[in-house]
Amino acid sequence: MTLGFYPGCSLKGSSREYAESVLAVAKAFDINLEEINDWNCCGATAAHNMNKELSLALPARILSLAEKQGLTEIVVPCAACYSRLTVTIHELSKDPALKAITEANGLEYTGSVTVLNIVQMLDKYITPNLEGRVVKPFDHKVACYYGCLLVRPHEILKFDREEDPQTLDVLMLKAGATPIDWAFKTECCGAGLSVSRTSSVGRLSGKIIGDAKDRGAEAVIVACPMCHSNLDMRRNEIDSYLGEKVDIPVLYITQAIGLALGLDRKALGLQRHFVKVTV
Amino acid sequence: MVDLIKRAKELIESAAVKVVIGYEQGTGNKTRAIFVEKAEDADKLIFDSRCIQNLAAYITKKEVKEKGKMAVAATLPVMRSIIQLASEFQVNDDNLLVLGITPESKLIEFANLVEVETFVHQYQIEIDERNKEMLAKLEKMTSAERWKFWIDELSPCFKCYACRAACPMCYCHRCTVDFNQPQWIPVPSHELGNLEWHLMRAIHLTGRCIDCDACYNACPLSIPINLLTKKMLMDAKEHFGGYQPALKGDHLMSTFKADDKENFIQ
Amino acid sequence: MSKIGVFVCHCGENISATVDCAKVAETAGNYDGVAFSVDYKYMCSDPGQNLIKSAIKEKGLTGVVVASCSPRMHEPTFRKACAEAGLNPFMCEMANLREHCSWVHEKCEATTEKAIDLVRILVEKVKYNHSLNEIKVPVTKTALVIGGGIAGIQASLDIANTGHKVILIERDPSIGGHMSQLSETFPTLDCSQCILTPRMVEVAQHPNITLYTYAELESLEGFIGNFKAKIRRKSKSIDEKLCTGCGQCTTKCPVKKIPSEFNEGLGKRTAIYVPFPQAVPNKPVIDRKNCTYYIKGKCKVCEIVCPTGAIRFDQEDQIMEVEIGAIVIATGFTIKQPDFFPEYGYGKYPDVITGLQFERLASASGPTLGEIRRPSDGKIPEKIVFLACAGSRDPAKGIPYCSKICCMYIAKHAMLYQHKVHGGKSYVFYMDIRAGGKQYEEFVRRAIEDDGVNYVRGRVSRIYEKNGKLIVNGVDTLLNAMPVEIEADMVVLATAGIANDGAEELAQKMHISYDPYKFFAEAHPKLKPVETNTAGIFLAGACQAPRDIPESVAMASGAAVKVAGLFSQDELTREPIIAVVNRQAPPVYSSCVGCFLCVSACPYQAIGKEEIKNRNGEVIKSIAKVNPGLCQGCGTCVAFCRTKSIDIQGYTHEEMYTEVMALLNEY
Amino acid sequence: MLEHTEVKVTHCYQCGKCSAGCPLSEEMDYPPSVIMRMLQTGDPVLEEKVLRSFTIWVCLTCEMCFARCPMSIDIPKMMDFLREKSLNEKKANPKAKEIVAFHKSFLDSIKYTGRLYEIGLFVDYKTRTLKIFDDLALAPKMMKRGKLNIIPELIKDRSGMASIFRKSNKKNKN
Amino acid sequence: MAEFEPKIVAFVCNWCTYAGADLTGTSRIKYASNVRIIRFPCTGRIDYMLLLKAFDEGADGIIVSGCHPNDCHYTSGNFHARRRWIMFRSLCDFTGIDTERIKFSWVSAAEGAKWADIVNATVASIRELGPYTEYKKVAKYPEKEVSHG
Repeated sequence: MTLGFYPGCSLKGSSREYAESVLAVAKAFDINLEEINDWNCCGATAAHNMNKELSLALPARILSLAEKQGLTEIVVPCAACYSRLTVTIHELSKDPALKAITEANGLEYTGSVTVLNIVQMLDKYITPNLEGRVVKPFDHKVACYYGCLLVRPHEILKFDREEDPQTLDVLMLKAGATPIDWAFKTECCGAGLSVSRTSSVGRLSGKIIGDAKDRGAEAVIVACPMCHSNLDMRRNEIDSYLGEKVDIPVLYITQAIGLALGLDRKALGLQRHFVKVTV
Repeated sequence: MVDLIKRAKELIESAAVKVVIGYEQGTGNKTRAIFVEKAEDADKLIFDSRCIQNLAAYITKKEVKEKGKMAVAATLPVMRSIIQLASEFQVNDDNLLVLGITPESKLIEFANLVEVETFVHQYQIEIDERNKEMLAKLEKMTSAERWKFWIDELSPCFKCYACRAACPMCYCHRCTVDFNQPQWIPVPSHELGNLEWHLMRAIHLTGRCIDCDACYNACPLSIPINLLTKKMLMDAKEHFGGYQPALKGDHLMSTFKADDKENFIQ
Repeated sequence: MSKIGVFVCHCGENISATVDCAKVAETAGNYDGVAFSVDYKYMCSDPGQNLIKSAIKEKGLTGVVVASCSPRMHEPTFRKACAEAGLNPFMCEMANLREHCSWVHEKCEATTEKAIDLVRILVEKVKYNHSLNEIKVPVTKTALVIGGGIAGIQASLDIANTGHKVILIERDPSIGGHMSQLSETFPTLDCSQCILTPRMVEVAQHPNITLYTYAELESLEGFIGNFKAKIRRKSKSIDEKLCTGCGQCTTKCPVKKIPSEFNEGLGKRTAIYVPFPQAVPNKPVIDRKNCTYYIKGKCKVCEIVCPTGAIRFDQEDQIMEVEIGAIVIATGFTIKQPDFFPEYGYGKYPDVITGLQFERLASASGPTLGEIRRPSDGKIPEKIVFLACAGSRDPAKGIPYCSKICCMYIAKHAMLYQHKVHGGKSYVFYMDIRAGGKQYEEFVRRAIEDDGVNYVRGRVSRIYEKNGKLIVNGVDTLLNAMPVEIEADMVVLATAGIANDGAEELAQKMHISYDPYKFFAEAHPKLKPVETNTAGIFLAGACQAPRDIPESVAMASGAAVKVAGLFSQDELTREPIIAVVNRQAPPVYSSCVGCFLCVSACPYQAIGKEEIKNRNGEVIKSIAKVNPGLCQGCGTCVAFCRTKSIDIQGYTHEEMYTEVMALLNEY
Repeated sequence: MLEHTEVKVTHCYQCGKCSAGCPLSEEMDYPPSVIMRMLQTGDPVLEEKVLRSFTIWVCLTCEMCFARCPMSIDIPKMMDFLREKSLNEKKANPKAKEIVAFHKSFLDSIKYTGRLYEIGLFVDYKTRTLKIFDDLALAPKMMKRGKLNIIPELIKDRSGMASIFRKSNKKNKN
Repeated sequence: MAEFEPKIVAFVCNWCTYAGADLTGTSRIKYASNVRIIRFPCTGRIDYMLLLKAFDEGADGIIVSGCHPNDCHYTSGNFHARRRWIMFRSLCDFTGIDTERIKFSWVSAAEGAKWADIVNATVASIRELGPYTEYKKVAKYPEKEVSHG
């Protein structure tokens, strides 16, 4: 089976391990992820912070490309990209004026593409067959972290529920883990301010890691490269906020699933993490 | 329509029904209604594209009802009429059996009216293109032009009431035109009388007419009075989301929505 | 040939100043059918009325037109006068020469012309008027009260004390309603049960009140003064006559772990149970869903221990039919379970509770005997947080309206907490304090000033549990929206008050209307607060909107007076301005074809079916029939009927048609 | 405001749930609910303050406020609008220099390459902000872990990219 | 030649508009005397046939008025009426009957001034339009044998 694939910039750079693990897991279930030709950046926070039109035009290009390529379902592992693309689809469908603008950019989009975030993809195509494929149960206490963009705005994404969501936890349960009940599932990690305001990021991410630690989590499971880079790469800021060194590793959901499937650690890119993955 | 004939025979012989209403060859190229009460007569039954008369008009007639339980060869419009009539308590499962004829002219016999309803609801009532254009044309005219159009069209009408006789929904024992205390509609067929008669008909059919064109087909002068009911049909759709004949639920005009449009009310 | 009298009034100068009354009278005098015409200074004065009366007698008038002021002003006066002179009052019509003519136009030809027209219209109408007689409807002087909360109790007692019979039905095993669950009541802090229980007992013992608990309305038909109600008495599985309420069964019942409804799940009860110690009647019922015998087919412990052999496992629901003349609905309200607020963790954290649960904790008869203790570990909370509007005024997740009672009970809760837990700290997150009511504002101020409750203006964003504490993330909007974080031991949510479950079905059973929130609709928001649109059915208490105790009681007494007023007469007389379906000689019987489209058009469900049968009782025809008791005379059906088979007395087809004709065709 | 964003500020009744839930409100000069209040007044002076506020830049559009707003007021959408307006009217708060700079660098990066070129982004950002030494430690570590590309990824249709930027910006300036 | 004085018939409900017109009187607000009010229990009772009759008999304009939505003395008579008006109006328009000559309005018992305004506005606009000759022409022949039996 073949699905469309939009990696997004981070998965080509700072979080390539995410891409690696996604592809690895997909492969394990004979799912071929076909990359959208000549895709561009979705514009991320920057675009919609600075220029609404641009923030719609950029994703619109991606969608129209996907359509041209005959893709009906595209998998978007990056929660931020997922959010931007879904919002764009929503805005275009509801406001013909905007549609006109994007079309002025020569971007034909009829609305035939559906966007799947990683959890939806796993839910739809992997979980049903996960049974019996788990060779090394991921037997750890895990804190599933959803962040903002996976569940909000609910009106548009319509994914899980925006308070105390469950899908990741259920998934990890199936992978043999013990998801803990904790308080920071959907609190923001600092995302967009990652570089420009590291102090804030330290505080926000600190709270998250702190709570996970206090409740005895052995790993934090994420589904967003921005969350990952903040929680994994910003450990100095985090530690200084918490006033102690915390070494809970942060894994992408696909890495955790991959491990449970007994895939090679390198293939899942675990070596690329800042915080050594001990689990 | 072999199976129709076969079935009609069975029904009569088994005395499941007393009469089967269908079409037979009429004079010239016309078809007409036939009331099969003896098995042998069933062979006269025919069905083809010429059979457009709405047989539902007969099922409310006293004479026909008195015969006992009836079966009707019912095309889609006829079935719609039947459902509307049932919703107005004029027919029910005890006195009527529906031998449905699908738009693909397949015969399907329905166990009860609920089944008929479900079948009918698969198809929306759609005004045909020709009439759509006609309506559009009229709506483009100025009010004065429309007035002239209708006065001219209606003036030849001599109140033969063929439209009323052909319409399944005109089953009232005493029509308003026959009401003389007071005399709502002038009896003579002058312009005013004709205009008011047809206006009143259109209003009375609002929310009930299922657009079978029986009235138009019956009119010896081919006056396009069905345009009036079609217009009502369209407006019902525009203002109240349209309607489908249904066994249960309120009638379009005997109910209301608190937010019905009122931009014309000061 | 009709003989009509026309009486033109000058109304002092009011009419004659601009209208030439003499001319009006003179012109009218020449109309055919007019036997007498006169103008006079004051028609409504005694001499004026006598003028009319004598004319009726002497000239033998068959109809009267009084051309004076608005009929809305003096129609009753003149119709009465006619009646006294032996003319049917409905043969008298009024032309409105004052409000609609002399007062709104200048003095000129046209004005007098108009006056003449107005008179002519009615002269012509009167020719077609019919003598009508007032409608008399008998009254069954028994009231049905639905719901045994404080409103139902009050209504029942008030009606019963006027000497009329009352049937009170309550769907739970005991009357008392929400009030019986409350600890103390604002603004006086007197013990709820102490003031309620005597009333409950009074209901049970009142000679005029028949009480059926564990009973619901099955169906209702009929109309004001003449309702027939079917009541389902759910099986209690005991013989109430034999049961002494000794309590053997409830103590011995092995199924002891059922969450108690009365204690809002904070306490447990047995399968055969009395909801609470002061219950009325104080006799148990078996909860069949949880009883081992009904589930597994064996046990019967209660039967064994019952000293009077009152247990009846095979008892079935009974349907009984009663005839009543009026109904008071007092089915009350319920609270919206706040589990739609995942961010507050209700249902996830045991120490996040509802206001009603707090009432049980604070109540001396409650599971903690009145001590405020955490459901989770029984500890006494040192810090407690109250959240106002936990569902109310929240279109996104809850309900848009204000539940009205919360501001007051939160203040009360905080106060009770401060009184019971010395040194405890309490916080109230609120948006506005709505304390409109006698002694209410003072009460809230007391909580803040004397008992030191910390009121914080702002909503709470979320609550999460950490190391046995509930972390409450709030904000103080009066301090530039400064974040406020409180480590609380217990959180109380002021849940929204919503319509009781089943309200919609009940409304449909009784043909009364309800608002978008399923609260029953009063007939007029200001002037008919306890009436419904269906004559003879009244509302009391929180089934109409969230209400506190004083309001519920006031409404109940109001409804009771309406009922008593209705019962004070043996027959109801109503104006005969009602619709009628024509009847004709056989074989037609009526021009009605029985399409019954009028039935759905009628705002009062006043139209039904009438079957015309022949001698052998076979139905020849079924036609529409108007119920004179229910019809209010709007005439919507009349304009709707295609065959003009239904007509409305006083505004018949002929009368209205004639008016139009007369108006436009000069003589 | 309304016609630009369809965000109904009048619906806000100042319950403060947004400010209570906002992860960054304590870093803001005016928390979200206060911003709403300021806009409600329609007072140009206050609107000016809003456009010059730090709040609109520190806002992460994490959507928490919107998710919990009892009146379903789309505050994030409003924030987007305000940022754009503030930028066009050259009113961006000086404290937000870094944030704006980062966004600019980010967009420039993709403007030319079509995709994000992280090293380019860093360099560009640092030259804009002169924060040469922050995060310096980070880069080599990332490099070592193969998290940074030496050469940028370029998309083929770069002219198309450019035109999108041109079109979208034109409208913006007026 | 004297100015054309239109004949206007008002079909109003007893509880709101009739009372409203009473208030116009008690507040001594003057308005054109061309209008003649016919009182109905409720707008729900007003038969569209009567409107046609009014035109037959030579009315130049018609006012139909009742209680505002939700204020109906009979709770929903005006709602039913409104739905009928919607269809009746469009049928008239479709057959070229001048809908400008049929004015619908809600006038409550408290809106005395509004009633005066409605009447004056109607009279003015009908004066503009002139006598309804089109309908009269049709109605006139054959000379009035129309009457009630």
